[in-house]
Amino acid sequence: MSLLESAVRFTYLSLSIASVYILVAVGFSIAFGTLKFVNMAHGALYLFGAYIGLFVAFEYNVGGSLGAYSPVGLDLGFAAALILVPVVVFAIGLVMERLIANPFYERSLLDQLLVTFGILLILQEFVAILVGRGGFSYDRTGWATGTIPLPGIGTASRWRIYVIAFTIVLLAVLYAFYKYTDYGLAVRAGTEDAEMVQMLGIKISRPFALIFAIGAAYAGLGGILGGSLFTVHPEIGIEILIPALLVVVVGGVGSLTGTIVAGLLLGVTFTATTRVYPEMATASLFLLAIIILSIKPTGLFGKEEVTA
Amino acid sequence: MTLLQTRNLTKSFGGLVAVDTVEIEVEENELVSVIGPNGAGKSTLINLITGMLTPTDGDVLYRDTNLAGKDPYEITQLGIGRSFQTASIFPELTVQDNVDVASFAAEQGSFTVNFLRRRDRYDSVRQRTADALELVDLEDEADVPAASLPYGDKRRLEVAIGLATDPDLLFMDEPTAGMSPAETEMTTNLIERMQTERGMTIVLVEHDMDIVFDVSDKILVLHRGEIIADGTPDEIRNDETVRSAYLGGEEI
Amino acid sequence: MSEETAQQLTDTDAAILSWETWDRVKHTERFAIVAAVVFVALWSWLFARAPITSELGGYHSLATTILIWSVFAIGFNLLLGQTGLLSFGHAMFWGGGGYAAALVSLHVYGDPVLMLVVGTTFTLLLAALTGVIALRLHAVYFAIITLAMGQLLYYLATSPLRPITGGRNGLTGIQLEPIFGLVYLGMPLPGIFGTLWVNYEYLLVATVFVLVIAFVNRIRKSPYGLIFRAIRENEQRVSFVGLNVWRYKFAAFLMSGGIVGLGGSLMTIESQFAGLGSLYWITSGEVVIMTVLGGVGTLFGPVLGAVIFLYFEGVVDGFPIVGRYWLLMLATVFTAIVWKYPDGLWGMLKLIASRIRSSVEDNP
Amino acid sequence: MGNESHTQENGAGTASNSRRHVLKAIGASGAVALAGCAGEGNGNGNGTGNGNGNGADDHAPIGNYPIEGDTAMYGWHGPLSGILAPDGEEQERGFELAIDHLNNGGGLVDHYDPLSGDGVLDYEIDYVTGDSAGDEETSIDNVERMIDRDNIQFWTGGVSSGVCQALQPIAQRERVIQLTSISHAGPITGENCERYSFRPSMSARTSAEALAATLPDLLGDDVDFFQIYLDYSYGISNRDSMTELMEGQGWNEIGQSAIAFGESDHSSQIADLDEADPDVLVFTTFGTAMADGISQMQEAGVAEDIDIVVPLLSAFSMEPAGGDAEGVIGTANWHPLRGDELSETFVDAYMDEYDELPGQAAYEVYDNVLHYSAAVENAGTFHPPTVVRELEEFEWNLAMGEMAYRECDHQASRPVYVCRGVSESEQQETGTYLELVEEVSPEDSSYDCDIEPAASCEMSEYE
Amino acid sequence: MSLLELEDVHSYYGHSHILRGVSMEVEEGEIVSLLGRNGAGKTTTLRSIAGAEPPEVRSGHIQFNGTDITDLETEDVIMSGIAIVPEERRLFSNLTVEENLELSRISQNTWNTIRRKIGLSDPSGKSLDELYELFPVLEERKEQQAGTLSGGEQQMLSIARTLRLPNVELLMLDEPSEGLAPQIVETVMNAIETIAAEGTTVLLIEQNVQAALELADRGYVLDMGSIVYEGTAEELRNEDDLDQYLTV
Repeated sequence: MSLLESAVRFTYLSLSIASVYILVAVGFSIAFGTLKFVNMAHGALYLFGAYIGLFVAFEYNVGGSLGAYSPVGLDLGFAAALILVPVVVFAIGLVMERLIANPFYERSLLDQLLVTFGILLILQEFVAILVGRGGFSYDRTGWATGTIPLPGIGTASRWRIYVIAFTIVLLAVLYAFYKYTDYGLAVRAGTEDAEMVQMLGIKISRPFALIFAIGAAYAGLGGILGGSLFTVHPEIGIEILIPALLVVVVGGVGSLTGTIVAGLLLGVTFTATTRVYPEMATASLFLLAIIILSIKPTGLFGKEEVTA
Repeated sequence: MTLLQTRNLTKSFGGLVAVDTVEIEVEENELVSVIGPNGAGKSTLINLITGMLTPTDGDVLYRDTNLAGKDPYEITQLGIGRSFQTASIFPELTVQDNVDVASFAAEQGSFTVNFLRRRDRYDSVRQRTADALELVDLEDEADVPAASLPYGDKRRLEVAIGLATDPDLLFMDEPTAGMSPAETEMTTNLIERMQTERGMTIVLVEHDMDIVFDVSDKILVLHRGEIIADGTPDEIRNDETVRSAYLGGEEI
Repeated sequence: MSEETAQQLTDTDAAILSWETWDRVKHTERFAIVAAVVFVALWSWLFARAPITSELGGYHSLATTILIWSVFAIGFNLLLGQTGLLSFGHAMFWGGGGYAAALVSLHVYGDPVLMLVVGTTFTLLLAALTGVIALRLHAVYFAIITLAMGQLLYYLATSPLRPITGGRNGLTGIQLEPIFGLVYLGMPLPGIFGTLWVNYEYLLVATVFVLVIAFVNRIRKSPYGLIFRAIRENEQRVSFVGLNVWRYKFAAFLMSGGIVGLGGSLMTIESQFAGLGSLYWITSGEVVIMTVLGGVGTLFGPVLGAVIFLYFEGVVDGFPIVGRYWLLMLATVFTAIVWKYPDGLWGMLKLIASRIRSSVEDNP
Repeated sequence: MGNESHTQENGAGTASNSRRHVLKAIGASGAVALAGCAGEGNGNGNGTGNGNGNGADDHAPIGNYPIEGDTAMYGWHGPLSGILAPDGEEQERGFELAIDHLNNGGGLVDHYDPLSGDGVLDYEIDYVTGDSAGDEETSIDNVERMIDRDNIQFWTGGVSSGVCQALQPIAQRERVIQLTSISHAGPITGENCERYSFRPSMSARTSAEALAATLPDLLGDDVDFFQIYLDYSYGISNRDSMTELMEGQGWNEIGQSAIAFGESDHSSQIADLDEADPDVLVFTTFGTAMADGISQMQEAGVAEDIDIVVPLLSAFSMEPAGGDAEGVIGTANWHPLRGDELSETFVDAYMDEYDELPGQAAYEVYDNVLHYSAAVENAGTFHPPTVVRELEEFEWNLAMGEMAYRECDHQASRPVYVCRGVSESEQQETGTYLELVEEVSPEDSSYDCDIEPAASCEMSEYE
Repeated sequence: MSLLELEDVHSYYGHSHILRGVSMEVEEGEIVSLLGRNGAGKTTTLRSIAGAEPPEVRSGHIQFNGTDITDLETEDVIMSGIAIVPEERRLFSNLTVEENLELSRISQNTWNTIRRKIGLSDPSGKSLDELYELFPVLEERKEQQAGTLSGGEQQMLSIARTLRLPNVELLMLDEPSEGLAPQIVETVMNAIETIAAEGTTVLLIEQNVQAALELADRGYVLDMGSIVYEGTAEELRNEDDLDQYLTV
């Protein structure tokens, strides 16, 4: 394999991993930075995204209490899942903001963290009870499998390229939301000074709920993309939470740029370590986080520590 | 003898110069008040001297020690105490425990290895706490959780904590804000007693001009980060620059 | 308090008849120790063998395991409950102590006391190293960096250090020698002692448990206890009364790590195994759940939390049908407790007790 | 599950526990002194002494022997949560079915002479189960509970090799017999072997021997192969066995790449694989990791012209992989469509009860319960050392074919079933993920006691 | 009927009793000044009116335009026609000048926003052009981040953004002259005068007594959480006793 092809492969592998991290971390970071809400249950949104996508797109024989009704699923195809999942998880996000986040905005970070961690466990167990603890993997139809020829270089994995492109589009949409819409403007202002936004006559709870739900929808999409790259089982919500948390704090809480940069950094580190020292691939993420936080305790783009 | 001296003390936040080449001197056993309109830089000045902020430029000399760059606990151990503008107390601890924290710091320094010694065996600490509580007249509330005190009492507790650190020089940031007239008067008396009976040097930041003009030996007027006047209460009362800084130029 | 006498402690009639006596006694140091001794003396028997209570399905080795995890939770709580620092990486001390104890028994000598000493010493060193870095951060950042450190150690133990740690398989074949060459831990105790405590192993665990309670209780009553709580409530003010906050936090971190390491070494002695699971972050999460469930900042709350958690994991787990849902049930209880009773079950019990008491006092 | 029993003889726990620990500590000589102690314990138990209990045979108390009352407890312990759960759930069903047949007749019990269908010896059999969650610490706690509180005579079940190895010392320490299942790592019947632990299922080496005997016929003689393996004892055992035995067949290993345990991203190993460009990939992994790996290979377009061999194939890997695993070759302990009469009997009984086709996991545990019970019947006692000695020369021939334990390492010499993954539509149709390709005889799948891993086995004591 | 009416308002910060029975009125078209030293309760009065929390208004009533607004949420108070220029300006420093202004266009209610956009709107606030005409310096800086403005520019922006709110009948300013150079103070005061001249009622909270009374029609003096004096600007200027409440 040519050096160039290796480099290309390295790039799309890093980026596709970074994509999943970023999509999940973005919503967590928004909730943390803007609403001052630590939401461990964010992992459940990834879990829901992956499972809902799975059962929208295909049919499966399942275990758990739904096992008797096997096969379960709508079998609408992968593209339908990509459209439906964000809508459904968005709605779940709205409910979560109302029922879980809202009563806890005034409580301490520690209480928030613990309660949402408990909720994550509850939701995970519900999924396991419904469809069993076994794993599933996404089938991919023709348009998503195989390779794309890169003239003069070689080939690249088609699906990984799609994942990256899809993530870039989603991030652009998020950026446009922040930059060009009234609600985005209100959220940016509200991040700085929520009370002042209210003093301009804006019911800040609405844009906040909206951005929370958008973050949820992104985690749900992360669930489909991550689910399609890896397998889907009830513990993926808790598993993705750790790299997502690392991305958030390494990037700096509340900074969209920070989240993206940290996601890329972790993606590249992971891929690079996998090449030279695969046993330490995951460990390298933790090492990187320790080093960066020791040098800059607020993360790369963090302005201040969120205490309270 | 000069106890505290700042040289060229400057602090800027981004483009804003909050404290601009300030030079002050505080003599031993003097009561100095710092006044000035909102946003004049009074709090920043105190924060610079007591180590909460690091100066952008300049030095703070205390008995020939340069305080710039030292941590708050080191500065406190050198004998500079401080009470805060908002009641900075330990809400879930009892009143006695609140003051005990400071008494331990005064008795045994910034850190000791005594985690196996019961704290009710430290008579000197108890004595120091009792003295401080007596001074602020809170001895009857010793076993009450601090959070349940009325606001004025919290402020007095705050002062008691400052006192128990055994300072030679005490910075007091608006000690009477939010107090009733009676409490204010008590606090004023307390400040005077600290100066006369304990020989403490006191730097007072205060908005209540009655108190300032009543108790101060010297008044410093800060306006937009600079010292614009410096003198006895009478000198300040008649200073035109001061009046205009406060009132906008014209006598009412 | 110096006048407290054994009379007051044993004279339970007086304690019950007079609230004043009770209020005075319950906060004394000796009361805590006596309570701990009475608890461990009866615990295994009540849990595993007594008529009626053992019908709940307890068994002796779980009783022992619960005491060991209680040591873990008490040590963890010394940091979280006293100074307010939430560590999500305390498994590194638990597992670190466990591995150190296992290694000394495999390569040097398997005297349980030596294992405890080496395990605890190693953990203290580990805490010193990690504390220097982690204590610069606050709140969620502190939680994350401790999580990262714990996970780093976990992955190091998994692969690069496999020759030492045994990797995924852990360390097996740990042989215990008699303590000081005299007493085998597996040796049964005679007569009534056998009925109560079964064997010397339980006696060792119970002794460590009581010592840890006494130690932590003493810390709480020392200047450190006061300063730790002051740091939790208002760190800035503590430094402005002239105390070196960093050093006190470091001391709390060391003591907490050391106790947890002691517990981890004990676990190795009990299970004769040291494995990666003990270093995994889920273990850190479990001790957080236990401590918070029981009652953050209380002396006995973490013990209560450990009892409940391990009862669910070890007994409810085996129940027909509902057993499958033990984690769901536990997570639900946990969430509800944090939601409604931030002071945990211990706090809830105290609240209920004080309500009952005030109603009793109102209607004599 | 409704008939699970958890009622225990109160008071007996102390005595039995003491017995075990004292025996471990001071050896057999102390046991005599303790017999009286045990007797005291019985006094406040339920008191319904049984003729087959203390009095019937003259063995000293050891482990959970003697049994008090007229019920003997069996244990199953395996993963009901975590990624290994699909096999664990099957095992638990097989286990419960076996207990039912032991007590009430039916299934293979009716076709196996030593067993009566009316309990074992004169005891009725009751059982307990526990969820290992695939985690070593949890497993130790659970098995201690089953031994200590529930007084099990033996236990079986499990999937993870790590869990299995953590439990082996407990079997030895407590003198309670463990029959492993599925766990494939070499050291279980190698350096980690214990007197009280037996492996009726395949080892990595057994599988490799069987594959070496069949793969050249299936995939060709002059083959370049590459290995991707899970970097822990299961993966390493398989890797070493495959390297040695396939090279012995004239195959040529052209590279290796390790996957860290718990890692679901295989992109880097796939890159290595792509660069090496072999004919065959030996992919030693399990669970969702296998599904991840295969789906990622397909996605990267490297799987098309490479044959994939996964040495151990079972539900926990095949279920998540779905149709992706079509064509993957590997070994299994048993196959439901093997076609012999006994397999069909079992399949029928299982289908009656659970309305689905059993996999190897279900049968293996079923078989373990039966052949352990048969050994007890032959020995005439539950006395653990006696039963161990019986098992060490035990031979049986049920649905898996000719089986026999070896005394040297407690590994069973046994047939191995080489299987291949089928397409998703066939899965739906037949109800099984695998088709049977070839049955390899015990002679062709066994290895001598003086080669690894058996050579490293130093067997521990009986009492 | 007065435009704004406070009737025996008691407000608390936690346990601290800050406003101890404040009663005052602002008539339509007036400029009223609320004077008092730091800590007297001026800002607490403003926050009580605005429905901001803290403080908690435990007793008393606040009426605006005949409606009781005591328990309304802040955004509803604003939408009923009260605009606030808070102490220390509280601009969104990472947003550009224009974005700061645009924020005021978004109302609490999405449907209102849509209605205004399609021309069915209620009388709206000033357009950007009108604002830039009033404060030309803001147009020059419109792409700049608000945090980079000078103090005077920031104050103008803080006032300008309230003018973009729809329906402002009462403008409340909290120490608009704080920390500003005298000539800038004058510019700011002139702007307030212009706004008042267009018919907006103004409630001005000031420490700068001189500047405040030059502008105001009437004034209240607040001390220790109670109104201790009220009168016309003229009366206040001539009242010597007030010194003790206001300054050195």
